[in-house]
Amino acid sequence: MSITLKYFSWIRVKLKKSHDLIELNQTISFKELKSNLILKDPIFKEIFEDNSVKFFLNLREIDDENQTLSNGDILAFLPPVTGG
Amino acid sequence: MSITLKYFSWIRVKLKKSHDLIELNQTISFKELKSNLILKDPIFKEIFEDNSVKFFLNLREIDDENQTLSNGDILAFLPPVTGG
Amino acid sequence: MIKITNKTFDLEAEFKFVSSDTNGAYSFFLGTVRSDLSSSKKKIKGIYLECYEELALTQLKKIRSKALNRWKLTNCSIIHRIGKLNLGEKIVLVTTASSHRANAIEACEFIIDSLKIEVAFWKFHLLDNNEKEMVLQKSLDNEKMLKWDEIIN
Amino acid sequence: MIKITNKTFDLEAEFKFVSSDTNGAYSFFLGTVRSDLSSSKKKIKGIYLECYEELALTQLKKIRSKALNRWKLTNCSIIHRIGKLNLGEKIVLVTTASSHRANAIEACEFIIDSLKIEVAFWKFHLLDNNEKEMVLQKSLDNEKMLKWDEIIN
Repeated sequence: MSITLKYFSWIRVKLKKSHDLIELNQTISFKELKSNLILKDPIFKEIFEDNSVKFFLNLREIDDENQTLSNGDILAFLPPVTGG
Repeated sequence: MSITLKYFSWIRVKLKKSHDLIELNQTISFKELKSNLILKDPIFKEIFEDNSVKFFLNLREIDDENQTLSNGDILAFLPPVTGG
Repeated sequence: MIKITNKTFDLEAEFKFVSSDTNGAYSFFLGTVRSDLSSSKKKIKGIYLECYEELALTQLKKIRSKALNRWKLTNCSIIHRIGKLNLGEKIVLVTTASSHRANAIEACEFIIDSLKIEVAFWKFHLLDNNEKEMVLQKSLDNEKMLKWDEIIN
Repeated sequence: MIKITNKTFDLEAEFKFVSSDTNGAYSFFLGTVRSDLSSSKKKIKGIYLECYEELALTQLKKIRSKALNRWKLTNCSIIHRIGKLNLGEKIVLVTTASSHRANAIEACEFIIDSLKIEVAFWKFHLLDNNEKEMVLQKSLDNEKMLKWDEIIN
């Protein structure tokens, strides 16, 4: 299954890309995905330790870290917004 | 000396005119003018008894009934405003 | 800028008059002629606005100065129509500009609230058969103005 | 109506979209690019607005619905620019329409306050040499939003 990661603001700048498509062999939780990403790139440690960053799965904020991810899901990384 | 009276809203409608030029032989106070006007036309009794009506002398609200009137003065009769 | 006029106005053009790179935040209040029933339950066809122009200009200038000072506005304009207006037509536009939005918004509300109970305009509803009906001041508008006394003084 | 666009807009045209004889009162909030110093004290040449468009549209729809219900608005529109903007350019316009002014004004302030801290837009200051500097969320905006929680819930 594949999941799209979308990066915004300083996360996009730091990762030097706006999105990633990741392929997985089995269903995982958001919590497990976080560990996987940190192993791949230590920048994700900084992102996940920043309490101001919000995570939206298919346009809804994640409120349970154990939520499992499905094929085609879009997970967005959102620093504090500054529009208007 | 002459004084201009300006009438607005229901006062203008009731008096069927927007202004009056009155000629006086001697200086009088606003209070005396009121008595004179009531003698001339009983409609003025209704106007002066209505606490919501304000009187402006040369664009300033009258706060002292004993204020004297001078030649060229403009005295305006203002019902509660309803603009905006 | 303060303007009392018998002509309509364009929002974009009025914005340009107060716009500047140093502002950042603008608040506008626009009042228009609302299709409604008069106090005698008749259908309103339009309104007629009477004004004591010299006095209204003086009063609006005072309100504008108060707002500029109290809310540190960078600009402020007030336009008010007089004469005969049809349903839907613009009556009044208050524009406030500031570097910060809360100031612009609060000042704009203060100005329209003040104008409604302090400035020499009188509204008449135009009904069928050329009948005119005087609009009465709303007690709610008076009460709303009282709250500003604490803020402004 | 909700619109996220890389084009500028005209206030009079946007007013026409929400205008109706039954409204009477309109409140507008307009935010523009302010010439200012960045957090590193450099002169700002413009801004760049990033957006997660699908999410921002969903979030704006929710805020708009809340405002329509809570303040009994007759109409409401929100327009927000994205992309590169020069000094003085319009960023955001919130328009609320109601039969009574206090509702229109309060709802308009609620919407812009909500947008500032809830909707997926990110601002960058454009400086000399194509340098971009991220704008930080203001703690004041967060505090301001807290007061609405009591009103809206």
